[in-house]
Amino acid sequence: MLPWNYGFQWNAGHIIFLGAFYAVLATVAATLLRAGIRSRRDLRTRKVEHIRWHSDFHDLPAQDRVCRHVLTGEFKSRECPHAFDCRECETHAKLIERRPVAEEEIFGLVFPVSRVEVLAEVQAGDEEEFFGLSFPLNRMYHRGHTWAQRESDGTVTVGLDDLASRLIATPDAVTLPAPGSLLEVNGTAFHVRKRDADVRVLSPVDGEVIETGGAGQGWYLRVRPTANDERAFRHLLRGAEIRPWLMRELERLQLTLSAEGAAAPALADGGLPVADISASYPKADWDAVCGEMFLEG
Amino acid sequence: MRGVFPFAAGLAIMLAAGWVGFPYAIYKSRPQPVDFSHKVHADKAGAKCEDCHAFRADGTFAGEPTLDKCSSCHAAAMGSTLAEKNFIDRYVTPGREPEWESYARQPDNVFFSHIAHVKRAKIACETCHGNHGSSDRPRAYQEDRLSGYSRDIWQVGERAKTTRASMTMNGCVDCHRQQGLSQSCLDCHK
Amino acid sequence: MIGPNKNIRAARYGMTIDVDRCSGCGACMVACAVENNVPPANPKATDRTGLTWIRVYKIDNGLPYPETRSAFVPVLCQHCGNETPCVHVCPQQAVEVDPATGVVGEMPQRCLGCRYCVAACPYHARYFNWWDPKWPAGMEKTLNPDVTPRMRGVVEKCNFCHGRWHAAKQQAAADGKPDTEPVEYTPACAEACPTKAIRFGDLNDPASEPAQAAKNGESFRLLEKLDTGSKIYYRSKREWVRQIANAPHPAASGKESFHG
Amino acid sequence: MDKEFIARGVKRCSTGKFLLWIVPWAALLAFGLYAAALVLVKGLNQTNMDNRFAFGLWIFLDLTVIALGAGAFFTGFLLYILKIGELRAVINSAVVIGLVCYSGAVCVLAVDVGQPLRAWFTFWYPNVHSMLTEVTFCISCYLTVLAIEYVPIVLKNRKLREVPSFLVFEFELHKLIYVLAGVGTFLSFFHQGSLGGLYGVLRGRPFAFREGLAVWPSTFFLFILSAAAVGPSFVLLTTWLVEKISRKKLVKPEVFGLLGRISGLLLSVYVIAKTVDTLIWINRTSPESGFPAAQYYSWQPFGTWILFAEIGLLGLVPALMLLSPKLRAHTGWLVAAAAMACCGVALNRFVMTVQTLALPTLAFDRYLSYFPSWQEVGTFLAVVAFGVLVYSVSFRYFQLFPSERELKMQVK
Amino acid sequence: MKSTRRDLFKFTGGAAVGALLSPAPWRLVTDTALWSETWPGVPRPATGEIGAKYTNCSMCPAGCAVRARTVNGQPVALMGVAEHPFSHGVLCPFGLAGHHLPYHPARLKQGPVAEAKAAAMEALAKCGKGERAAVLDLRPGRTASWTYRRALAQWTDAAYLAPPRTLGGVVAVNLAAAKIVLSFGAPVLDGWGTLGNAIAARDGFRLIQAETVESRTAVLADVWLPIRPGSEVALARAIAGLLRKEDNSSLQAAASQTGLREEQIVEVARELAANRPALVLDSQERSEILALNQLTGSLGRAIVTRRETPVPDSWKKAAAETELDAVADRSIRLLLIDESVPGAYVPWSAIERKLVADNPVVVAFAWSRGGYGRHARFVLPTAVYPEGVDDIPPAVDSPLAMFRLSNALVPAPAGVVNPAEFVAGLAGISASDALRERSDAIAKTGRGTLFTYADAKSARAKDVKPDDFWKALNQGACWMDDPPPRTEIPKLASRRATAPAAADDLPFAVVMADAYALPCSPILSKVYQESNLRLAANRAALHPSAAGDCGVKDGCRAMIETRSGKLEVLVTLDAAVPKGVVQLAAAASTLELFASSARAKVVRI
Repeated sequence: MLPWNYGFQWNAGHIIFLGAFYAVLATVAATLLRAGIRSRRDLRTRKVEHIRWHSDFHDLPAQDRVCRHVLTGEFKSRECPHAFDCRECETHAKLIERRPVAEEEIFGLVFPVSRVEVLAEVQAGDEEEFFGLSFPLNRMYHRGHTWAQRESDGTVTVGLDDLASRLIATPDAVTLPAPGSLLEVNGTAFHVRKRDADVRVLSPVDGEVIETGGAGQGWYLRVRPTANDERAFRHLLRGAEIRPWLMRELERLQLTLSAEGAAAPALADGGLPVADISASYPKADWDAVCGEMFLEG
Repeated sequence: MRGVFPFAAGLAIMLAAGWVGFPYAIYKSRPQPVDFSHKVHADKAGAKCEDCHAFRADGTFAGEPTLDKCSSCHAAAMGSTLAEKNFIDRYVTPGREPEWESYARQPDNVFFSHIAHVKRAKIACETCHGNHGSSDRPRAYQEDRLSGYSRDIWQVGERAKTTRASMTMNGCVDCHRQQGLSQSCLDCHK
Repeated sequence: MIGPNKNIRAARYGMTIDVDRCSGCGACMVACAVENNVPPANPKATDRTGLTWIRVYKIDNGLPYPETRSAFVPVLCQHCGNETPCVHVCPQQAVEVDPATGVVGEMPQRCLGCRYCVAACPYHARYFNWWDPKWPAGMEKTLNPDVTPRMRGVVEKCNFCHGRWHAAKQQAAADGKPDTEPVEYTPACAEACPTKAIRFGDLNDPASEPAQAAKNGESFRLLEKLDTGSKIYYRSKREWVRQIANAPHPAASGKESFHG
Repeated sequence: MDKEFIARGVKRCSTGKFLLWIVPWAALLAFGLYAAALVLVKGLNQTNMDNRFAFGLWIFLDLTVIALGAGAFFTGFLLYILKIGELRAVINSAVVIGLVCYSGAVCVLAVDVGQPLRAWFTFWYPNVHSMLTEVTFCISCYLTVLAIEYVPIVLKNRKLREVPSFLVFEFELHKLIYVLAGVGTFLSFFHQGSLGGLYGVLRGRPFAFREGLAVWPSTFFLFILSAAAVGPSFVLLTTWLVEKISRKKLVKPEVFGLLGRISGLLLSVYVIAKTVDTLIWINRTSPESGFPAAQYYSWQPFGTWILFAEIGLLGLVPALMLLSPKLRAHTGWLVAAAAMACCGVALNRFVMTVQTLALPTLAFDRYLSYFPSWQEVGTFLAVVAFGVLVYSVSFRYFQLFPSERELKMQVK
Repeated sequence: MKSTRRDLFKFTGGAAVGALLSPAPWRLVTDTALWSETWPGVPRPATGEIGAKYTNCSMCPAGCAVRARTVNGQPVALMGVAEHPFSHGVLCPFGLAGHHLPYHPARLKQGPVAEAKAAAMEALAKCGKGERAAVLDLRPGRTASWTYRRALAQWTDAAYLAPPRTLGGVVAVNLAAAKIVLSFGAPVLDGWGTLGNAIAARDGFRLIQAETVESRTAVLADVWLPIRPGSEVALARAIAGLLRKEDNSSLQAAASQTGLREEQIVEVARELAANRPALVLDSQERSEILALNQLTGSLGRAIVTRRETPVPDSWKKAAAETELDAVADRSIRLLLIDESVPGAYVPWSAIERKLVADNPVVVAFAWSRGGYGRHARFVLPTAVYPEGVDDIPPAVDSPLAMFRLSNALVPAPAGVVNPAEFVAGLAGISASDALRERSDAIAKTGRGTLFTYADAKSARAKDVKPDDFWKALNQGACWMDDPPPRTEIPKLASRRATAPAAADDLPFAVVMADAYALPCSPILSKVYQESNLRLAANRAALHPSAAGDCGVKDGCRAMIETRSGKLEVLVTLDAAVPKGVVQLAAAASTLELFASSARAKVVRI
């Protein structure tokens, strides 16, 4: 085994055999070491949230990983290569360039920032209904069912969208982040507990929490975004994308509900989702349902 | 700093235990039956090792001399030291053989032919046994609790101070290799 | 192992066994056990789990009574000299052929008891210590100091009484002889054989009895065709006895043809 | 009560029901451990092995189990090196099976040797020419690799991954897993082979002895082939079993088909190679060493039927079944074929170990038979129980079949 | 600062690394491996000065010369004395392991000596009026035997009983002179007479072995006559007839009885006639068979009269040797059995018939359990070879008188008694230095030569001073008589033929394999158990097909049933045993079974 051991000889047999053995040991050790060092670095650079989302995303079934442009029918099929972070996606960028049509539909997003307040008052109280769910168009939606609204003071409000709040209805417990804590896109925004479901609500934006709204004001966070230019929100769904996306989500919800052993009532066939979905499916494995809808592993 | 401390603590403790505590734990030591001085006997009884540690006719090595060899001089007390008195009372008078502990005793399964190494290969006793022959008092015999091997087999303790020759198998093999002699197991194992 | 240095004349110890002289008394087996500290059998031991470095088999010509004729064949380690089957299988160098003597040596203290060598030996000359060695109270006083008893769970086998070989070498050293010539000695079985059917000697020495016998036309070796280079030459005037040099014959071996 | 440990969205039976399943296996394991302890304390006289039957049930078990465990390395190889993505659905399961098989084999080996305290000599004073040395080195290394490959599976557990460092480590290690897969493939290749070599080199046993390339007898390569062939089959078989027992859809039918096809291809290659090898052996190798091959089969019960059963009934037939798309499409046939293939390899290992030792070599030898003692059987059962336990726990708490969740959606 | 679980992990990690960097774990791994070399149960042989001691083996009547290899005086191996003129350095497997006997598990170490003495005295007092004391001496001719006879002479019609024998007393065999040896089952090359002498003489004679099963002797014989069990006498008659050239009427009958072809018998007779002297031996010494020797001219040449080894004149008043049958039934009140040295076995059933009905006193002197101890009221432990000091009378194949001692190589345990001195004590005579007296008596005659083992030298007895003579004998030597001045033709005692076996319908004839009744060294497990080379006392050999008929398989247990009892055995299959025959080892247990008739049936258990 070692040159100074009894019986060791410097001949081909020993050299090849033990050489291979030590090579294997070295490789295995190196691999472990590399993984160790990398994970240490990740912990240092606070990439935990990022990694969690990535490994969750990696585990999502293929059809849940589709690109937003498949929803709008621009593509037949495309799997999102960026884990739903369109900010670094060239394809997305190009597509937006190619479709100025978006301008009419998508309110003022292409407008200079100076006109934001105008918009704000234009859309005050302006509601949009999709399948009986309200999805105000001045909000931008994350595929984990949160919305982000850019306020005039440059902060961003983050909250649960209507479908999400109907899944949660009145939560059993909510843990909001302390003001000053940092959020990152696809990272955890806050935790909601409903029945046996412990939901990590994914954050739509990067930024620092400056204020949180409690039970009274319908759970929301005020966030000072790290970057407030349009690019910073490019990954969020809006306008024309909402309908097809929501349609798909409702299908998924129905599938999940039925899969989780709930007698599936007509849901997407025009029938409006009730205010508290969970209440009408007492048997369903709510943990699974929420996991599915909130894109958690 | 604070992060490293527990690790360092554990490291230090085990290192200390392993290097300092363990040798005490693993060896049990026994004193020699008689407070024997090689030095004195070298002057009085015989200068050469063979004078007492003799070979038999069939070439086997007798090892420690038997009592009759001692009592040829020590029939009665020579000198008035306590050690001498003990020796006479405990062994010579009742005619009991002193149960010497031989430091260099090899394990049971080793066949070591002294005569082949001393007479044929002309290796001096000191080469392996060091200056044991001129020691003044016998040091305690240390035995490995588990294997029952004498501590001197390993290149440590008193022997190490005066000789480099190891008494482990590797020691034997190295020399045999250099000399181009047989190194088959059964050459030295029985 | 690296060979001994050049000016040492290597020996090739071997045996010739005259089957026609063997009375099957078992003296060799007893002498061997006494010499090599092989323990008495555990009460549960059988001829399949016993320890006898040399074992005498009773064979017959396969004819029905009264034409049956028997012979006794002592089988010990054949000390194969050609790609020794048991040597290269041992995972930890516990088995080796001593280039100085041609003896296939086995180190029980190095053995881990995997029994691969036992499976490898076509002569079934290797024995495993299935039980702890046990001597009746007081009988350990009669053990031979020149051979260490083996412990449970290791393989052991004939090594041509290396204890006696050591003694012979020691004596040679005492007589001031050089180490370059092989020593002459006799293993216990050869010494004890009442009819002197077992003769031991150096095959490299043309004058030795085994070397002579090897040339003899009535000599044969077990499983000659395996070409293991066995150093044990058997001898018989009887044709049917010489057949045991060959592989077993299904027809013959179908029925019980020998004790044990 | 252990719900938070169970992956989200997958159904598992209640804790009570799970315990009910575990307990009998645990009992069996305990019994087996007792038997093994007897052997370790009192010595190998507790077995029915003897100087002629130096190897017995255990070596047969080791060879078989390791052949079946080959699914781990081979699936890994196909997935990570040849990038056959569909196999992601079974890789975790395959790894667990591999781990179970190899650790079981190693434990049994530790009981099988007479002086376990000295087993490390093999590493310290290796005889590099011995096939057993090769086996020992490779198996111990590969077991380490498997253990490491098992780590991500464990760390992915829903509860554990809440610990950030675990989560991160799992993520990073998984990225490098292809390295381990490569190493595993290399190691498995050699020890599957050397297990074959183990008997192929026994020139003293003409029944087992084979000629070969360089230092390796033909059995070396045959064992690699057969193991690679039967590995996927065994994965298929176990997956199917688990589906039946847990009454769930775990992998897409296509995956079954794929496994079957791979198995079939390799098995047919193996059968051809084995046939050629056997012919060479019968007509040259064996006669040259003085043993007319016909005689081996004249000692009952080992007639020539065993040869045909091994190569034909349990070799060629399943190979053809697995190759025909029509039969493959039908789960029943597929599983049956896989099972036959596994039995075929098991029989091959049996012939190599037990029949080899039962046959006489000396002219005046007797044909011997051997039947394992209850201690041997007990130890054997311990390995089985150990395997079932590890697998059950893994199945309950870890994601052995990643596509289970989406399949759950699809069934509706 | 409070320590978290994290810290604990770190600490453990550090500890682990520290441990690995210290010698402790590595040394422990090594040490456990080294410990396994000498772990409990593996004995360590004592080392020390290698020496040699000499003696004569007293395990059987042959008394072969022995050289013992000793370590610090303790014998560790036995071998023959190569230069010995008679035993030629040969030892049998039993002799080779003789030095183990003192440690035999069945060894007797103490017994009720005082009680036995008292009971014996009391019994002696009751003797007279038809009741008598008797000594059964299993190996007559020893100095101890003389002591018994002298002691018995002190009492009224006390009987000195010895196993009946034709050859071996005053009539001895000279193998060297024989041209042919026709042996009816006598194991000429395997325990009959002196092994070394037989093998040395073997080249000089042609060996014809007539017996049912091919014994070791038969294997080495020139001719093996496989005859049916119990047909020996018929064969002998036929041969006699042919030799007398008068009638070969019995030839045909013999052929049919023995199962031989007539030509075979004729051929044997022709050979016997052609090569004289032709020695005829019989394992049971039946008169009809031994009588053949008169026709083959071996009387006076191959069968000679041996001179008595000299004894002091003062011993001449000694009881005569009587055969057991000659003693009246129910007449022995005190029976002393000396089985301290193995000898011929007399079935207990035969002995018991002679004992008085109301509690006879039977004292057995034995070194081991088993043997007659099972029947005796008192069993007194004796020294065993190589502990005891005793002489060994010349063996049956020694034409010359001999005197050699079996010296003590190891001290006997404290509790043992010397049978001869015990008996002498009862009779009130002194026998403590009988051996010395006899040694002097021999030396005084000046006859013969003294061969000393240590230096392998012979000296004329008349040149050796009595003291040196005695000393030499005690250090391993052998006195051999000169050839007698004139050969006198010996008379073969004609004993009445043993009653023919009671008609018996049991299917199997029983044949005894080599007869070693007493326990031998445990190491003989090599030949009895670890290779079934010899048939152990608990085994029975059958022909495979015969075994098939009674539904027993190799290695399975079976019951051997005879008219006089049953015995559980392990079955061994042996194609060399004819159908209709079961072969057993002639141990005490088996011999008892077949005292009356030698037929049995085998029943599977």
